[in-house]
Amino acid sequence: MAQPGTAEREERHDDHSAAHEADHQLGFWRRVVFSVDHKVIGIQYTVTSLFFLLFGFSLMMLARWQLANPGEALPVIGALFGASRMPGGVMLPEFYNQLGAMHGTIMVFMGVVPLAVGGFGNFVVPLQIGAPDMAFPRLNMASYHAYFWGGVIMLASFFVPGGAAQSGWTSYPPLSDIAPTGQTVWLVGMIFLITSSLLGSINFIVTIIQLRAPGLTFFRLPFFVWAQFVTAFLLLLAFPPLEAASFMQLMDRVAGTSFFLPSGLVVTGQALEVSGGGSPILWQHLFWFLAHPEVYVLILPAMGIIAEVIANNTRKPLWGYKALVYSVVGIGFLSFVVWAHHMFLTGMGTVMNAFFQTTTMIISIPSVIILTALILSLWGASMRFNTPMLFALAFLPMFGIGGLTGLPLGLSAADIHLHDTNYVIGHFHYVVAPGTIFALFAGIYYWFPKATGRRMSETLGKLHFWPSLLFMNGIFFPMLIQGMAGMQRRLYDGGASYSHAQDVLWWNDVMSWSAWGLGLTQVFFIVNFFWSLKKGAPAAANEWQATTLEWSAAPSPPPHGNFAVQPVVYRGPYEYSVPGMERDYLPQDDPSETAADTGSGHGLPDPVPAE
Amino acid sequence: MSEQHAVDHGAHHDHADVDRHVRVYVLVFVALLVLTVVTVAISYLDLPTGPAVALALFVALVKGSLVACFFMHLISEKKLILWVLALTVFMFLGVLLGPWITDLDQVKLFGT
Amino acid sequence: MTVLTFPGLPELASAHGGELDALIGYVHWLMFALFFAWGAFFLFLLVRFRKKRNPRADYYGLRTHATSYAEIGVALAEAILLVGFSIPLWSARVDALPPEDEAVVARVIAEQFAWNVHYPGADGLFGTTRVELVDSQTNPIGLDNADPAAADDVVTLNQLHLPVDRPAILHLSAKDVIHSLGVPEMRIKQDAIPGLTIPVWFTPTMTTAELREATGRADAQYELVCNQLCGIGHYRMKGFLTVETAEEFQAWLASQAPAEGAGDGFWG
Amino acid sequence: MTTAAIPYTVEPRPDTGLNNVKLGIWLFLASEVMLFGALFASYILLRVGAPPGTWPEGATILNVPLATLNTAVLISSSVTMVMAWASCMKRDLGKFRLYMGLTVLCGVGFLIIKAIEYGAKFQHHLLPSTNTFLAIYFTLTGLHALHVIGGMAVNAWFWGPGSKMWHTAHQQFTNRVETAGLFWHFVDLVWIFLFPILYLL
Ligand code: HEA
Ligand code: HEA
Ligand code: CUA
Ligand SMILES: [Cu+2]
Repeated sequence: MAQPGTAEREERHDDHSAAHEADHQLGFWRRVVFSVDHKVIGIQYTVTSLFFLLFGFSLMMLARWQLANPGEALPVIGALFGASRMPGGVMLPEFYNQLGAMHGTIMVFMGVVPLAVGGFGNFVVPLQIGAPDMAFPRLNMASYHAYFWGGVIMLASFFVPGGAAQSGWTSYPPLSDIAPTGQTVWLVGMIFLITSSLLGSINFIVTIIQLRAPGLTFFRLPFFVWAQFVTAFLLLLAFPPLEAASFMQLMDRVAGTSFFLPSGLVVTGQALEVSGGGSPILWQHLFWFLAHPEVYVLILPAMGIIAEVIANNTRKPLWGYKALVYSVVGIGFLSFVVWAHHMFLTGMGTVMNAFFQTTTMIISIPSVIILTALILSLWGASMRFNTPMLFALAFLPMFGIGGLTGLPLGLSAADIHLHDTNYVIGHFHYVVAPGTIFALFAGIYYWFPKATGRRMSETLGKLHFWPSLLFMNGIFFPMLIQGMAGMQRRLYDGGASYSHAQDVLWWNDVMSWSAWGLGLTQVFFIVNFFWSLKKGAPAAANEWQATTLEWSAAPSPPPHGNFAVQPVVYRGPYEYSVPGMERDYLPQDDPSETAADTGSGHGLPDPVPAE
Repeated sequence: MSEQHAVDHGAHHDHADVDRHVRVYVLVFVALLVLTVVTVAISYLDLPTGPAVALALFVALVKGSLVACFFMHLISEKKLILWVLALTVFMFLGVLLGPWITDLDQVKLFGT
Repeated sequence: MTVLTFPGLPELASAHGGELDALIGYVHWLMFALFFAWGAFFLFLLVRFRKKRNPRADYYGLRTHATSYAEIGVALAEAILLVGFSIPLWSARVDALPPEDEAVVARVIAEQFAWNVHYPGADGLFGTTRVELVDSQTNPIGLDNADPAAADDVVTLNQLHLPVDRPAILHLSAKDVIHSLGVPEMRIKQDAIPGLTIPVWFTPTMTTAELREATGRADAQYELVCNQLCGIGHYRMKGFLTVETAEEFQAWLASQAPAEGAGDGFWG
Repeated sequence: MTTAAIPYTVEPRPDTGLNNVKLGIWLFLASEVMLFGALFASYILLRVGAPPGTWPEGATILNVPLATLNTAVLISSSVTMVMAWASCMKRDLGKFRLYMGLTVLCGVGFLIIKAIEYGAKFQHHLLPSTNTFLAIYFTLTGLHALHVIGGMAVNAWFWGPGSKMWHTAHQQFTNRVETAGLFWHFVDLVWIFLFPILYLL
């Protein structure tokens, strides 16, 4: 609420601040912990969220043991979790539910979003638009700290009596209203995380609108910036309803209100002592009003990264830049009117049901267009298969599977059979794991040299990529098969006791082994990451012969203030292999003559949109 | 246009201009007080729910617009901000009416 | 049903399920077509336009917009699936309930972690149920004995019996938290939401015995599964659906001791 | 402090005609609109969902005269706020102090009256847990009160220590007062809707 205050305090120092005060004049705290430099904050976000990703993944590697071997003691480490979680190494159902709920929460709100938006957005956007920093550096720092403490609170919830939240990442009441203390902590944590995202989104929108370099019109923005721009609006307008809902659930839990509790509840034989009169469905509306846009928050920045990497490694302009931009904007709008496709089976009548099915089908079209444009961008390319490119290319079919499996879910009649089965789990993991996570890996391999001034090892990179691709499919494709057979999700026994699941049970082993294999594979990445920090080969300023400002106009790593001189932009973002130039890339800020004749592209597609 | 420009461009500002605005502020202030009395008065008529709600919301809407347009200077605000607000209004209506309309189409509501 | 029916679906044992399976089939074949078409093209591009094969990239790339037609095609296909199948199927589920006198009507009241089934009995009237009367052991649904309509009511735990080839209407509700009743073979699923009572209907076309033949598993059975996370026992919230001939069904119903307790009830 | 010199913190960017803070505050208000929007949506859903006759009319429980007074207080604070800003424009520090001071005082008054209302409710054991109407009443007004406190804090700062900038960077100070004003008017605006919805309907 004190945000305007923050905004005020924001630029109080700016006017006094000397343009390029060097970092090393500051102590450790100012430089690292309380830095207001977007690059430092971006790296803070990146490292923190990578840690959370690994943690969230570990939760599921643990849960997958129980799914593969229901009721069997987990050797060696099992016992370490204590009698309240895994007595004698055997996992308790309540702990399994905690793992599921926290995995979802951590991956979405503490892993992917902070990495994609907080990490890449913070580090790359100002550089790509030729800005010295974010518009509100102090606010930026505040966002990170809100995120950090939100994360700490979430982790702490594992240690409160009764353990962490265990009502799913969706936290549907009444279950979540009557759940143990962990749920309260979850709500508080969420409020921190939401606040962080809100402050961040304001910062991004203002930065992108106000701080673009001279000549950098909207249709000259790198696609990544567009993706971040739309994402910021989704966060800005979709998160507040969940914040409101979290307040209400908090009231239900601590102040005894009945926002989500109807009259006449009987829990374990006892009538619940509440006023009643609430509506459980209200929560679902408010939750999904956020959570559907949220899923596009998970994918749009990823698509942005993919576009950058593909353009750079095909050495040619993206195919249909404008179509991409319009599609991403269209997705942004539409994502606010499809939320109830998660609620088809709450007793919806035909009319609203038809409405939400239709919007859901419509929103799939822009995604098809984006995928198509990205694939067609490969035509006529001169592809370099370096590690970032490999992850970027793999993203396309993987997202394809994830997206396509969204269609049967979007058709409510088909959803009757598939709702809340592992098919849903398979669907969205294909988009978020081999989809988004791969895109994030691509981004790390791509921008690591810029951020650290050192290259990552290609060998380790490829050792990381191929097994990851294999195992990802090993985990998630079977989910589609199990779901098709009707196996429910969130089953502590992995479906072992169900008649209809018998034929597909054996897949559980495949999936679990793949998950552990995937975990092992990440060692290549972690080693590569830390080894390259120290020992990686020094990187050139424009390591990838790229056209966008972060590469062409700033050294690696960029100094405080980013650019020695304010870059000026003369053309669109992806002027690769321009005819009549022997150098195969023409940076946005290169004033050379060829600029003129590539001004607004000739022929199809229009590579540099007309101004 | 109004003093907005002057402010934005930090140019020097002629007081007469401000004074004109101050007069407007006072008028708006009076209008708001009157309308407040009006809403309360209406509520004592105990109209049937429908009209009562409509009327109360209408008055509130008028009051709100007065504050937004004059105190918050929206009438003379930059296009960009009006666009942001237009988008917001769209989403606001979405979150306000979406759940309700969906709920009206419930297969069966118990107790109602 | 048709050649288009998609592999990997569970046995089909309900009248409406065929159309539903067809829809799932059609959309998946569409998905396959798209994926493999794009996939093949994608692989071709990877080979054809690798650096070794194509040292210098072409600034203009593909010069046709033919793909726009592909996109329009996808849109059309989706529109057909939507208007031609999904929407009608859905309205058949929620709007076209069979008349109650032609159907077997029962209430299913979900609780952590069991399914209470309540038959109206011979008089076809559900006895009154009231929260105050609920006793987790003796009277799980709070049936009011005082109500004459309750006298012949049958209340069972996790046991739903239905006659084959006769429509069944289940009035679904919940006592505590949200559950979701599913019977995969019947292609039905419906959330059970406290405070609401939602009807779900279907016509079983295959008895449990026939199911066992079809699957070749002596232990195969229809199960009432819970699809919505409802607490620590969610995974074991399982009931049993026995589909049998009309005679067998009547016999079973008679054999059930009329539950104590009974007009119109709290649970719907 | 090190921050690179960030453009358009005071003077507007030519093509948008806005400075960063102005755009920032409006975006923040946009998110606030969605926050209260969701709560209003909840109000609607709970009210139409309530079994007939179970939803109490606000007036029967709540104190309309007090709330009317409070509305007047908040409206006045809005006009004094905008006057304070006008005084910045006219570079009249004395008037600025006066109006800003009044604004803060009105805020205090509003909170006191609210506190009295709350107290009365609690005495009669009318708590958030009593029924969903009171639940949404306390949630909405409580959240609104938090906003009032936040706005007051900012305003008080400009009235006191913050006003140092009056001489050092007048234009920027004026912008900030305008920004704080926008937030304050929004808080007023929210109340303008809360009042009839909760008390009169
Ligand atoms: C990044 C996240 C993300 C994305 C992008 C999507 C995208 C889509 N989702 Fe998904 N969805 C989730 C994350 C996501 N979803 C999550 C997390 C859940 C579960 C929440 C929970 O319950 O816990 C969920 C659940 C979910 C449901 C609810 C299911 C249920 O609970 O019963 C539905 C229903 O309509 C749905 C539909 C869709 C649709 C139609 C799309 C469309 O936008 C997809 C459009 C894309 C395409 C159509 C692909 C096009 C590509 C090609 C054609 C080319 C192929 C390429 C090659 C071969 C190279 N999703
Ligand atoms: C962004 C979202 C996201 C992501 C990326 C993932 C990734 C993964 N998920 Fe997750 N999952 C969810 C969101 C996500 N999940 C949600 C919302 C649910 C539903 C929860 C609910 O039921 O309520 C769910 C549920 C869910 C289930 C079902 C649980 C159940 O139904 O009971 C399973 C089961 O296998 C699973 C497994 C996995 C696995 C193996 C991965 C793997 O792909 C993990 C991949 C991760 C990595 C490869 C880590 C990368 C990071 C590093 C390597 C760190 C390096 C560190 C440094 C360098 C410092 N998930
Ligand atoms: Cu009941 Cu899950
Ligand atoms: Cu969705």
